[in-house]
Amino acid sequence: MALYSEKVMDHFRNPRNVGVIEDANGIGEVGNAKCGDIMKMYLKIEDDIIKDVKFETFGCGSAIASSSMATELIKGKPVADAMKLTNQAVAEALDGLPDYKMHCSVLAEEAIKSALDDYHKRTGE
Amino acid sequence: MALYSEKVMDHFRNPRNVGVIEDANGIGEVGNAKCGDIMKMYLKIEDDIIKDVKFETFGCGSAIASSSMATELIKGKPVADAMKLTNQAVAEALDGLPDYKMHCSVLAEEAIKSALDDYHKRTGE
Amino acid sequence: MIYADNAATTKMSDKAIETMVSLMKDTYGNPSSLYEFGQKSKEVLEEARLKVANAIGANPKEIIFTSGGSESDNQAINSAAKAGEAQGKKHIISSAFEHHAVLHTLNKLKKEGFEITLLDVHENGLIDPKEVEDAIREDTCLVTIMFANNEIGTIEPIREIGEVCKKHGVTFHTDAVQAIGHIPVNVVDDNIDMLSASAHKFHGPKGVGFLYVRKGVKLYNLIEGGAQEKGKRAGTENVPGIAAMAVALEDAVANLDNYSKLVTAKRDRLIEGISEISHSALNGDATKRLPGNVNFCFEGIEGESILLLLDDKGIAASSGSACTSGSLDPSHVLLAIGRVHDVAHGSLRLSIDESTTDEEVETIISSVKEVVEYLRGFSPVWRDLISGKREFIL
Amino acid sequence: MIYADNAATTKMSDKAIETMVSLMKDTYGNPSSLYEFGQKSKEVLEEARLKVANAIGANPKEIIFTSGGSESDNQAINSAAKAGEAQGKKHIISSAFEHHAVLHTLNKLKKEGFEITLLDVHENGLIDPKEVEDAIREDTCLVTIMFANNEIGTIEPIREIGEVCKKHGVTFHTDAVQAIGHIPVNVVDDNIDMLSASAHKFHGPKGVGFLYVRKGVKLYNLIEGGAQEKGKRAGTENVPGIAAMAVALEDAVANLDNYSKLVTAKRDRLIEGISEISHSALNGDATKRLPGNVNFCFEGIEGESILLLLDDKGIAASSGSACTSGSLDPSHVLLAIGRVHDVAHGSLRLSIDESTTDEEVETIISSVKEVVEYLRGFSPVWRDLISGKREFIL
Ligand SMILES: Cc1ncc(COP(=O)(O)O)c(C=O)c1O
Ligand SMILES: Cc1ncc(COP(=O)(O)O)c(C=O)c1O
Repeated sequence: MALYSEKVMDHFRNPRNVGVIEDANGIGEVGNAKCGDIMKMYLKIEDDIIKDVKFETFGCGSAIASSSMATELIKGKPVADAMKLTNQAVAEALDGLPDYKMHCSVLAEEAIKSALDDYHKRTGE
Repeated sequence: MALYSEKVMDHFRNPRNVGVIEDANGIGEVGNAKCGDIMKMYLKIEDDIIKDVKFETFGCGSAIASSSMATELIKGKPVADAMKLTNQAVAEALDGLPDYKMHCSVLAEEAIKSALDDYHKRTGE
Repeated sequence: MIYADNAATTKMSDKAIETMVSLMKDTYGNPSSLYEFGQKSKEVLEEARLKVANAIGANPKEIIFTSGGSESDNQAINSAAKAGEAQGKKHIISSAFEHHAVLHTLNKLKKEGFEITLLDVHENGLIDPKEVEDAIREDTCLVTIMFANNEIGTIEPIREIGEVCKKHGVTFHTDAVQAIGHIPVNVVDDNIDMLSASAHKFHGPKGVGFLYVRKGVKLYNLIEGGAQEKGKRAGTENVPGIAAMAVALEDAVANLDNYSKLVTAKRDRLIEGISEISHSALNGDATKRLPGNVNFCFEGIEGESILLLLDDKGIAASSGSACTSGSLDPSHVLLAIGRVHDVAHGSLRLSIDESTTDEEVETIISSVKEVVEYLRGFSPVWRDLISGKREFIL
Repeated sequence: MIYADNAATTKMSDKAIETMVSLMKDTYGNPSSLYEFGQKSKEVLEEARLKVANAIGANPKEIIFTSGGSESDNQAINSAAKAGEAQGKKHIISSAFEHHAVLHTLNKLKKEGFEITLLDVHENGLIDPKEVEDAIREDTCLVTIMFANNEIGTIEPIREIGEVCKKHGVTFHTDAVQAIGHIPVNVVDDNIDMLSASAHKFHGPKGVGFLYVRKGVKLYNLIEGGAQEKGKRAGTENVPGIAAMAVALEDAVANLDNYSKLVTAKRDRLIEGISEISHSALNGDATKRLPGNVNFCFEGIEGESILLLLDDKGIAASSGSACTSGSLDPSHVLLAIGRVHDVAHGSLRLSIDESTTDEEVETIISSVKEVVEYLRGFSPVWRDLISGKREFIL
């Protein structure tokens, strides 16, 4: 019984879509350092499709894994689909998170939503 | 660290002077079954000398050993010496008793004293 | 040595020792640590919890590991008292012959303003569930009755007592230290809310035990600190000891039927043989008793001297509870079943197990006979009894 | 595996394991039993008590065996509180960075009407004896200050604090769980009234500890029941565990000088190497600290992810107290020495011992550097720090 599932550890060890998108048209940052978790999401949206997504995360193993998984779940998807992303979906895709780490998946959902909000604001919708 | 000294165990296992003196001229009984210890001493005194002494004891290991040792300490001694027997002397002769078993040596002293009293009463002194 | 003091403590099973040693050597990580090496310990810990839970029909989440039976008893009773006090309920029902871990805790609570009713255990050492029901009041917060008595081995009607408590909504704790691993126990069928157990009584290690607390029953800490055991019992977990306990319990429970048949037969032969001694009496009900427990009173002699002479003959036995030896008072258990002081002083407990051979049983019988006869031979009390100066009680 | 979490728990010494196994197999008698086989256990128990007493300059009669550091802390503090309450004294002085076994017990007492003063531990993690003196009042019944901190390893001026307490007639307890076996402790010279220790912190078994209580200091039970430990701690004694603890402690204390020299050198090399990481800071005084303790904060990253990556590299380390991992709050110890939340989250504790090789030390240093750099590489906080959007704290 490891602390985390294999999936969590895989996404923690080899996080997908790490980094910055210089010409992102949707950026969101949630959490705060005081609580020990900050997630920043960069979106490149074209024709209502999430062409690219990258993240930066300050946080624990499950925060990093949740960010990574969240980007995978929305990459290449229509914005409308990304809007429907839930923290449960993130946690499930990771084969579960310990109860006291569920807030990490919540943060990932919020980071995506925040970046999408930013995109909508920028595009004036 | 056995519970009792070798001496105690020796006197418990092979008590000296066990039994009854049919023509005793001094008999003493102390203690009560309720408290778990009864000692009975039989003395045969001639010319102020304790010619013979025997005991019966209902009680724990140290009660039996204390009775046995007490009889040894007074056997063949003048009555005056026997009167001076102390519980400390009994306990010391046994190479000591656990604190919570010291009352057994007290009982032995009292049993001897009680038998001597009886002798004195009988002889009208 | 013929070891006939299994009620005091048991020899660890080989499997329990092996489990313990292997974990001490290779799995010493702290189960609260994040790294794999610590999580391996956590895994062992949770496996042990599952085994323990299965052994008594509980859910693993309902098991708290402790340092033994005394701690479990203290935590259960103090906790129920605290929960009761919060609701203005300060009455506790127990029995007169509980273990000191229970009685002394109740005494402490008494000083703190709780009212304690100690039920009669009758001559046969059995509590009447009807009397439990009669004793329950509006302000009763706890009934604590032992599953089996440690001195005279009587098995209480726990299921019925539990039923009564359930009916009246009163928390029911049972000190099952002597029962677990020796007779079937199922916390659901037996209507138990809290249960205490100690590993060294069923061939597990010393210094390890557990407390079962039914889901929904409020538990307060006895030991505050780290978040171990879901915050209910602080202290770095004794993983090797806990795992060894679980293994020992698993084996004991798997073997219960066999154990019961084998040991009961030997017990009954012991009772039969020793009963031949005149003016002796079995303490506690003859059939509603633990498979391995034999307890007698012998008139006219005292218990310690019996033990020491049996020890000389290579037999390890006890007179009443091991914890109270060294005390001058006769056993509170024997007094509770109505034995008068004189007789209560002359008691002998033999607690055998599966490893006791038939030959050993016969040796015990003949040795006890010899020792009793020898001691009566120079007992002034016995002399008075046989000469008619004193009346026989037994 | 490079084990660098000795402050959480240690590997048992071979001698401790051997002692334990041999006793579990051959000396399982109950020390409270009369027969020779039980008295043999009693002998082992008292030998262990003597060894433990010798190791801290106490009298064997002043040693009570418990199930570990948490139990010892709970008993000592609750006992002093009870004794204080009896005299109308309900004020206790402690520090802000005690172990939870102390702090949670104090919290419980607070709810029961005690007033608790938690002293500042300052930036370097050291308590000022003068401030202890200033805090003492007419109604102070206890000062409880840890000997060495479990997270940042600072060693408190115990002798001076003890002196102050003595002067004012206030009972002084110290949680010496991290100190015993690691640095010299002498209860007489150090003016200590009560002291808690736990075997698994000095290569002894888990689930065993002791409490030193100076002659004349009143002790109340935490666990009521049998007459074991002079009636001060009920429960069948874990003789094998206790003897193994005594052996481990004896060896640790005999080897203290050597240990201190060897381990301190390795610790200082670790500190030196890790300090090369920019925007990092050692937590706790650099010299008044346990020989094996290294604790750093790294800006811009979070502790758990450091640990997991170190674990991948085969290094077992900790972030704050093992007991509190799983919690979301940063360590109360780091907050107590003034680290702000942001920085306190990014902490790493390495606790080494004699068996840690120089090669392992270098591996740790390079691994920590790699991991910190890697995590900072995609930390939005770090990005803000280096881009000047956020100000560096360290
Ligand atoms: C300073 C301190 N006090 C108390 C304890 C509690 O000890 P144990 O876990 O053995 O009960 C620990 C260790 O966890 C500690 O480091
Ligand atoms: C019925 C009963 N309860 C409680 C205990 C206490 O268990 P421990 O000594 O393991 O704490 C015992 C054994 O001594 C017992 O027989």
